[in-house]
Amino acid sequence: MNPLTTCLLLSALLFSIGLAGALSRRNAILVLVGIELMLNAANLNFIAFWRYGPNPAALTGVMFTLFSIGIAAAEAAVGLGIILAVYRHTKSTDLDHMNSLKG
Amino acid sequence: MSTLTLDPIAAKASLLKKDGGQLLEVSMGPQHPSTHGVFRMDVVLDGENVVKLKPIFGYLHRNHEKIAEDETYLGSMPYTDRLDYFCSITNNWAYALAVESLAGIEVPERAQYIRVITAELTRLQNHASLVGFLMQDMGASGTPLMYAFREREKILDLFESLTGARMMCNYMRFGGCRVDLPTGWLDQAKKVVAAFPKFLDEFENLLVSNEILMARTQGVGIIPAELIVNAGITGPLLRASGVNYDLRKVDKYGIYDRFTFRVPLGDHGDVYDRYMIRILEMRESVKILEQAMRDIPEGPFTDPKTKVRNFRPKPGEAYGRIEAPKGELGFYLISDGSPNPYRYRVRPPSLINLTVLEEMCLNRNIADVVIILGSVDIVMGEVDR
Amino acid sequence: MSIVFFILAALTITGTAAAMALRNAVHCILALTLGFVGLAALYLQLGAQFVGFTQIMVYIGAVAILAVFAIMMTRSAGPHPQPAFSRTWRTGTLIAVIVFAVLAYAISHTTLAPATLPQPEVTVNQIGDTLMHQYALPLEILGLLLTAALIGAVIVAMPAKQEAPQ
Amino acid sequence: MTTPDTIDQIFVITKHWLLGYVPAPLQPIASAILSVLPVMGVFPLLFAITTVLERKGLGRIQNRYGPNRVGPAGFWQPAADGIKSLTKEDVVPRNADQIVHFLAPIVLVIASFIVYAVLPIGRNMVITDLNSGLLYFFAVGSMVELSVFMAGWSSHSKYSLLGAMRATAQMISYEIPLVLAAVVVIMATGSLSTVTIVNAQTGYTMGFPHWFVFTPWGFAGFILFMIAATAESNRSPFDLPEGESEIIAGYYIEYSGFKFALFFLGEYLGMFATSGLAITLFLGGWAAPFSFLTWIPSYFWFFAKLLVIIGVFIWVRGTLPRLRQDQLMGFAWKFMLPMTLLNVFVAAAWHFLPTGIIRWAVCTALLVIPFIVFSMGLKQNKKLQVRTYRFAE
Repeated sequence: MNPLTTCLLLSALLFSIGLAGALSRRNAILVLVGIELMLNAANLNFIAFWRYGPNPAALTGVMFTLFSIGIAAAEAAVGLGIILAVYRHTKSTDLDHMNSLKG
Repeated sequence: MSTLTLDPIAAKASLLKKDGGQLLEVSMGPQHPSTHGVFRMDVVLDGENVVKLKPIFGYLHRNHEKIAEDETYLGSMPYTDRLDYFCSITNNWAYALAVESLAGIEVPERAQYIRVITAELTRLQNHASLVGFLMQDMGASGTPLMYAFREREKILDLFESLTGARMMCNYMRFGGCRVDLPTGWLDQAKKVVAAFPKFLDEFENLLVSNEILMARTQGVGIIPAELIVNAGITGPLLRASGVNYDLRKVDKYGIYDRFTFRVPLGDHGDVYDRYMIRILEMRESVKILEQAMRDIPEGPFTDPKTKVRNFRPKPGEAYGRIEAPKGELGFYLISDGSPNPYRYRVRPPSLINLTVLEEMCLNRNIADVVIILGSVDIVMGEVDR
Repeated sequence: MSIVFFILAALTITGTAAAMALRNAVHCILALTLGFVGLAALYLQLGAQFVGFTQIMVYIGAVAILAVFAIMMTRSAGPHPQPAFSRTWRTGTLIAVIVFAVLAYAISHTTLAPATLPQPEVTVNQIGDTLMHQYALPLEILGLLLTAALIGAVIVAMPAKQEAPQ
Repeated sequence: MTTPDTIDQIFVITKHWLLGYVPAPLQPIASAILSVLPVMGVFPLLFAITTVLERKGLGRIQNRYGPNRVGPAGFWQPAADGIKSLTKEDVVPRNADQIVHFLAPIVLVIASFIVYAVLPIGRNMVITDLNSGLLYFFAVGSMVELSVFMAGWSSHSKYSLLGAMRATAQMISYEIPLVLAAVVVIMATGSLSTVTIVNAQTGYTMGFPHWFVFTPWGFAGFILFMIAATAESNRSPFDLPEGESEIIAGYYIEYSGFKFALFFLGEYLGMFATSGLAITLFLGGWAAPFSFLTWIPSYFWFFAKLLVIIGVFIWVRGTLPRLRQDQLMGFAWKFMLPMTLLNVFVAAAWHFLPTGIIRWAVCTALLVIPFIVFSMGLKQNKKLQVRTYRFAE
């Protein structure tokens, strides 16, 4: 097995873990964390492809990862803000309680 | 999720906020570095804001009043030292004043002067250390406190050479004082008092215009004048809220009408005012001390006619009160003609000044609670008695 | 592929799996930080130093801390802690397993020929140059996005003003 | 090599000499160990010395002696303290989260230690010269917050929870000005490597050094950095997370014995590290202050500067009262953040303006005027003033 495949398998596993968490956790914050993990799996892929790709000097993978991290930070801030706002309304972070879009 | 379980009391008080957040009930004390003794505050916090505060005391209750009723009049005198153990001499004076008015005892001139001198020295050391403690509560890592304690030590040394004890002085007697001033004592006291304004200047340089101090204390813990009068609060707290009431001026007990001094008044009634009022009062006390030490006459230090043994005042009642450093300290006595009082009651300023603690602390930060309590100036020996 | 890689991979998987499986939410986040550290170390291992440190700074220094903060602020007040997993957790896990199976199948049946180049040396200056020239527009957009996110998060999380008394 | 150079490089030479005895395949590991071990030894030693100095210094400020019983002038006091904390019972609250409670001090100490990897403590004396050294420093430094949170949360005490919330809020808020204050130096040197940053400051003009602190933006950056560093290391007047008079000891209230000592160690190590970084960024690292003093070894200068900064920390601690939480936050967001952003702008202006007096004047004005405006704003918001009092006769 070559190193790139290993990296990709690892990131696939990471993605699946994130997916499993996002689909099965009740706590909205942990669902968000699961989504972050999926994003991280993608980042790992980018880095792996950059490292073992034909043209590492172009820095494409690194750039994509940096932007992705930046966006993840924004996403986390807004996501947690929304969770706080919802919590204030429903008194719970349990996603099973958030079953209506109306306030 | 949360493993912080609610206390039963807190659960009863329904500690859920309207917006779903959770309130936190914290028991500040009785083992807390800033409660000035074994005092406890049941604080309900929203984040760090106080939404409810319940003072709880009694940890130091010693049954002082009841014991005094089984004790001779003189036998209670050392006990009064332990009320406000910072200012034993003023406690003695208030008690002596009550007994003197009960038994109709005249106090000789020299004794009056000695009383004023020792009482004002007590006020100096109480206020100085209070300001130090207040700074300590504000987190100034002890420097102002140590400065204040340096001055306090000098005054305590004076007390020690006069009475044999540094804090539990047991100095006053009905009709005068226990012993006369030792030779050279007055000179020593004059030196200490003369050096005191320098210390105050130094202290003010260090603290008064400190911006952190102003930010921490100005506008914090305000009590309006109306509330403070209704709550019966006395002493520097009352004057910081702008009410001109000083028993030294109102009652003119002892010989206070002979001295010229002013009563500083605050306009805001916040912690900064209380702190400044105390500093200004120290300056006025220095003035009184200078006058008293200049004018002190020779003569007997105690009323020779007063019986020490078998002291039985006529049946009746009396209330003696003084302006103690913390406020109006009063002793109410009923005599039935026996050697011990029928009823003995203390009006402790510390306890009564505590009554508005919740009003001062509501919607304030937990850090404010500590300095508000510090600015009230309590001594648990007096609160719990 | 060195032994270090596999140790770090194991660390990452353990951390993240624990983050998704533990019952206590704070434990989850702490396990998650372990996973993030592993991931950052993997980036370092792969020669992306800058990305690795950024990963630690953003994910541990900001995201994880924000998450624990949010958990603290949304502490459930009820006497019984809510169950950690949703009713449909079996389905969710099944889907995840299927996804992994598909991905793994796809990856292992694709012939990938990695260029066996030496470890690329990326200096911060190179990254800065690339960011400022080639990717200047995305960078600006990202800055705008972050500002918008900051303001948005503040507005969303701000407690509603109390209505004026009638 | 001249003699001063030999003395300056004595540790580097010793290391290479020792490495000569190690077989070639093991040399990288041996080199790493030989670099790390002195740092692991020196900074805890400095911690021990600082605890004595701090107690003695505070004592002198407060008209008392400080420790003077154990050993000569009390300098064995840290040994006594260490023995005491080692032999004390390790109390863990029954309801505490045992594992996290145990891990928190360890994480803190590890995070505090590994930041030293990029700190140049002398010429050629740095564990690793990372290309993105500053980023590494701040990234690892942000892990400290996590350990503080772990400690406060796992104790399951309300005071420690309050302390942890205070600490995390404070550290997050002050990390931004801390990084932004450092950005000006990155702009000036065009590098994130700490070694490059120090090397950029080693020159002299007419005997005076090229330290960044001697420029308007450098001076402002240094002050802002030090304020933020004080807050980051929870020192007075920003010691709210401990707040011994309010929340008693904050996040580590439930720790005792050796774990408490570890917290103490971690906190001081963090303080040394941020001070060391301030020295690296603004005070010329290991460079001598005057060109005629360059014969004194470089590591001496580093530790001399470090001790001076520690002295300032002690002085401040003995002088100022503590802020309140809202004031602390307001200070971070309403003063520190705008000032650091402005400072970044000033550094850019400095870069593009021609050298000369105009550059100085413009940059200084750009900093001083907003400083006055911001501080007036902070003051007027609260209507702070020295009051006058009336007297009743």
